[in-house]
Amino acid sequence: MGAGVGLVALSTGHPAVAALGFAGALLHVTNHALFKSLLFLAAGAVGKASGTLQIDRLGGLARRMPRTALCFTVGAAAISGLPPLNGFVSEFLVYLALLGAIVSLPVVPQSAAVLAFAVLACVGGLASACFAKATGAIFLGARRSPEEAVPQEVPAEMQLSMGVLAAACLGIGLAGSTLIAGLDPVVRQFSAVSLRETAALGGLTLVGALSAALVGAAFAAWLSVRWLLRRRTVKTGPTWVCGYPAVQPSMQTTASSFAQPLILVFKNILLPVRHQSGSSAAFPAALAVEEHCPDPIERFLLGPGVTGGAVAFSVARQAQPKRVQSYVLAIFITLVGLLWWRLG
Amino acid sequence: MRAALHLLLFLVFPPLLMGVINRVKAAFAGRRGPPVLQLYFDLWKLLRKGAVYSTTTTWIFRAGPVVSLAATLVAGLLMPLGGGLPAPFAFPGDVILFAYLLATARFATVLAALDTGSSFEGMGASREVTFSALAEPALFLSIAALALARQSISWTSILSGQMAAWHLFGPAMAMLIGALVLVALAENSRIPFDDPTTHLELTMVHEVMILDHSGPDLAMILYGASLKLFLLGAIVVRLAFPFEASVPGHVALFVAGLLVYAVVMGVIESTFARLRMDRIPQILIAASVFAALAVAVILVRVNA
Amino acid sequence: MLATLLLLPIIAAAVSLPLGSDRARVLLFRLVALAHLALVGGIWWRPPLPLFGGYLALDAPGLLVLSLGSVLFAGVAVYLGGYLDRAEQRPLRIFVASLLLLEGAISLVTACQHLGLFWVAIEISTLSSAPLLYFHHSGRALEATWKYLIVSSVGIALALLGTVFLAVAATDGSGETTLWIRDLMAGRALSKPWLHASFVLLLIGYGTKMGLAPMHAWKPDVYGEAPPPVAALLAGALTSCAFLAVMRITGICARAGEAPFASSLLVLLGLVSMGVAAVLIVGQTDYRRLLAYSSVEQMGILVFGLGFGIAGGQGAFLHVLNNALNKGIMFLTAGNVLQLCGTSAMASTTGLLRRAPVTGVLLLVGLFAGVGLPPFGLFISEFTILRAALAGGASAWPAVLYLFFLAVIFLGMCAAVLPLAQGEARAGELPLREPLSTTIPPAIFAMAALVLGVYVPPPLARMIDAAARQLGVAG
Amino acid sequence: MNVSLDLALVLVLVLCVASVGTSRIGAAIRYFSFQAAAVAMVPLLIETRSGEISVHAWVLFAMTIVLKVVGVPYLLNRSVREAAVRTEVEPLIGFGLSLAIGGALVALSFALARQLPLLQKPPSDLLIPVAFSLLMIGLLLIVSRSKAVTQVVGYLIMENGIFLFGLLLLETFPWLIEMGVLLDLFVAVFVMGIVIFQINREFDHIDSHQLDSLKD
Repeated sequence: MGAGVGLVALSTGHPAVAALGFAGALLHVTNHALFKSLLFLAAGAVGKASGTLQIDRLGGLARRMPRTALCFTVGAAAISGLPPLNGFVSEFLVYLALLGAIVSLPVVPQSAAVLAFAVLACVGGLASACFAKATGAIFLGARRSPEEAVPQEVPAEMQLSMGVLAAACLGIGLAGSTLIAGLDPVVRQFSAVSLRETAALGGLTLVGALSAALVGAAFAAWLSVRWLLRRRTVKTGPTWVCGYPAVQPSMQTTASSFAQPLILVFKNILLPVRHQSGSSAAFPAALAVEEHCPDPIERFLLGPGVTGGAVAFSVARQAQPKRVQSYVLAIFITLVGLLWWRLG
Repeated sequence: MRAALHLLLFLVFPPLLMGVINRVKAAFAGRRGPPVLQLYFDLWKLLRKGAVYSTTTTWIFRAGPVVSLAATLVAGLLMPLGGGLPAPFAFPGDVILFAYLLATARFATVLAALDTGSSFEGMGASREVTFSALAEPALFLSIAALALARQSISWTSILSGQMAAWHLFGPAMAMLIGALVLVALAENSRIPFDDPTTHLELTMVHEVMILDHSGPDLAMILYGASLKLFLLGAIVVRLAFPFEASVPGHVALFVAGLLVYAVVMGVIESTFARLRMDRIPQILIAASVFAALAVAVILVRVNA
Repeated sequence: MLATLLLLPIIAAAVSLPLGSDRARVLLFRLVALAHLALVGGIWWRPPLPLFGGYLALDAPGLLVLSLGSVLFAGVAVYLGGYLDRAEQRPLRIFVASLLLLEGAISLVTACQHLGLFWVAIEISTLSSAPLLYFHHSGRALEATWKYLIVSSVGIALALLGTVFLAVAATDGSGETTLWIRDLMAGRALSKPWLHASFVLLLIGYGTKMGLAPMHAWKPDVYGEAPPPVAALLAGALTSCAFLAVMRITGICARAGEAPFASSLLVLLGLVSMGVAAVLIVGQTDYRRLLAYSSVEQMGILVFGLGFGIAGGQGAFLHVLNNALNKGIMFLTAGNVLQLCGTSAMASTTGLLRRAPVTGVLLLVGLFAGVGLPPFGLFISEFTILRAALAGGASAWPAVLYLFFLAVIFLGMCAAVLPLAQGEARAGELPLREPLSTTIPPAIFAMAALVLGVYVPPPLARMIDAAARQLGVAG
Repeated sequence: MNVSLDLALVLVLVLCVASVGTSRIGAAIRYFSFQAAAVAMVPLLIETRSGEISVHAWVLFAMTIVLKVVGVPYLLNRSVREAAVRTEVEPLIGFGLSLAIGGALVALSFALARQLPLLQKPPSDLLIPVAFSLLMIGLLLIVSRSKAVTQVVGYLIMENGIFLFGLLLLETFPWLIEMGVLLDLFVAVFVMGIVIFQINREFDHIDSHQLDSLKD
């Protein structure tokens, strides 16, 4: 989206907006590399420790694997573009480009920029929803899997690699204006204006500062709570579920139930597939409902397109001439055709 | 000096709003209702209490309220209060940082809710996430409209200074305020979208997420919620009352505006009932449409 | 130097006929092929003098096609020993003689500076390649030979007519005409309608020899039935000679100021060939027919490249070299596959990587080179042609179609060849013995393809530029 | 206006159209040999600027007579006799239709010829159109006949057309090329003869209609 805004701005002669767009796009590529690999490493760690990658059979891993949980949460927050981390910085640049486009570009790209702006916001919300679900279902709550597979924390070197990536995410988040020095030479190749003249300079420095402020404030609040509770009694007990006594892990919100309201909202885009079995009697002996959302693009667009193409090709192959007369006929027709077309 | 006044007003005033709203609802219900300063007493009481943590929770549960309060506080640093008090930090693009800080706060609260492992908190979290995903476009479209109208992308320059916007974009401003009010109601989980007073698990959204918090954590959450209400209110108030005045005049105007805002909020809460869960997305999409229309009108005006 | 180069194979063909044993004939063929390669090496080092009153002289394009031809012949010569040992024993008298005659004819084609003589040389090469197809004496081979003969003769006849038309186009006021490439390229006044007609006829005639669609139908039959080393020669060397012909007439058209006319036809036929190849490659079941369609596609790319002036010409010349190497790899490997597993139907042969590791690897290298993946030379040439198409062409549609067809062919080829190499070997199939002599030549070709992909040696680059300039309008 | 030349050309055209119409292979071969004879006459009838017929023309005349009028038909008849094939021909498209298409092709040839103006006057206005129609009908024969021999006849008729075109450049062209044409023609027919002979040994008939086992 960033590159798109950049190109549109270049075509309408607004180098400043273009510089922002390309800077955002390029920085996001690096950031994406960081937090996506962090999330995958964490997923690998979870897979190694618990033996399965089925989200509905995980849960409560944070107790046994606190450091992996921390890294995964940092990764999740980064990918959702939340402030103290690097995801936000690059998305911030793209937003700046979009806002710049909204303010200064001619009317048609302007309205496109407004649409893009709203869509990016909605996507940001959905991304944080998706990764909140992932973090919650995997690491938080009580363990859903049977007792014997007790997950252990992964060995140190795995944690180290994840830690480094998480630190990098936070580092870029707080880096602020130093990023400009890195980005500027690259962006200069795209647009004449240097990043320093655009809004990015002021923006990035303050974003870095305020992210630092956020981390500082959070730390201060953490200390104050600890200080407040030092003389108070801190008890632990079962989760207060409005008094319901027999709480089992399976009663927790699973990943699919967490996503269910969202699927409802986007029902006619996602087109969820629902399998229901079991009798519909008043007290059915066994009832099973399973619902999942296969990727609609693949199901309706790519699938039929490819199979259709393959069938068409094989039909063409069968219809191929096999006798030598038809070979010569082909030459004859080409000859007459071309002569007629070019001479007639 | 003005920054100090800004911080003081921002830190002290918000709990009063909650008190006013509850007082208005009580008046509607024909009862005296809790004293206006009730929230201050609650906060003071909670801060001096101990805390009970569930066995299934981890450090994330403790970090939830802390991070959400910190994020809301930093967001406050970006928001100018009325015409007179510019925000301590203002830079092009702070509108984005403001919105995403609120998103961070929400993310932290949701994670804390999921950590408890109770199905109610999970349900509340999933609803909160769904509604906010739909509210964000409305908020961002309003920001776009304001940016377009005021040709700037920083809260301070949008909201303070000569607000000559009314006569130029009259209708658009009205729609903007409508959309922003709806967003504020959704974000602060007021009646039409969520019921802050209920304890019936099936209906709660925001309340259920903070079920398991206690002591200082609960205090932080309540204080954070009031701050958020105050911030969103500041935007609406400044748009609703765009009059010019001297600095003290602005401050007085702003405080009065907020009180009116709180009363209006209370009136809305007592005259509406909570909507069915599947109606809420429709209302939020309506809010986005309002904001989009506002943008369209402003686009025409700006380019005409 | 040039005379020895041309006469050597023809004399050897004559000598090989009365030779006693087949083994001696194969040895003779190997010696001649390697000597031919050495001679060509010498020529690269010191360009030869024109011969026979200018009728025979090596210019840049001729030398390029000659060198790729002799490289292929050398590779096939080394390969032939191992192949013939395991093929069922047949008298080799005619086979080796026509192989040598083919090599002589190809050398003659590349050296011709007179279009009439050029046509005769192409005719000889066609007739000398016919017996090679009929080596296995099976019903299917006979059918392939018959079809090849009929279609090629029709093509050659049209080419002759085109040459005559060109001569008529070149007659000036005084009734004098010429078919010297030198004169025609020197911007001689050519009558437009005759030139157009001659270009159409020559393009269709030599296009049939190249296997351009819609005249391509003989290729799958011929390459499917011919013994793989012969198919390698046909696909690598013979088609390149036909390409040389098309290149020369495009140059003449360009010099006569008819470049747009020529390029519109070239681009049309190029895209049609790639389209037909794309449609017919997907879902192909026989490995050698798959290679035939890949050859049709490569010819389409070559002609497509020619349609875009000098820049496209550079890409085309680099492509003709890469194509020859690539066809060498794939057909010789096909020969190994055929002999290891008895059939070229892909359904019944899987898991080659396990059972015959070297052949499996070569198969994969051939596939990736053929489909134009980066480290190999074909990528560079296809990329140059694409750049030329985007820069030169009036509209971007040809380039878009070009890319689309390349993508479809990529899908079709990989879907067909990958299971061949990677699938699990069926139980009980023990690893197969791969004689050295049949695996070294394709390996050498693969190395050459890799080198060309990474580094084009300066003399070769200069030669390609010189050749491509012939397609330009000026000087 | 060289009347005798035009006469010869018209004769060639008529014989060519007749060969399309015939159903018997023997007749087709005979028509071809007559046609070849007429074609052989043409180089003699073309008045060269110098008035008398050049040696080159005589050599050509002799070559054509020996090869095309005598040699090739003998070979083809031998193949037909050996294959003991039913003489009549079943074309892929009916005779009426092939004649109609033949006529259309001749018309097309005349139209195309009009597009190709010559700098100096050709020996006869008919030369180019007739040559074109020979070419087209030769191709038509190859495409529409199923018997291998008829296809070869079609190929030879096409070769005649090209020979006529070659005559346009009678004076200026080195005779090397004319020789090349005749030689190649002979070799081509010779090889095809062998192949036909092999075919009937392999398939006990020379109907190339059956040759369609190679497919994808």
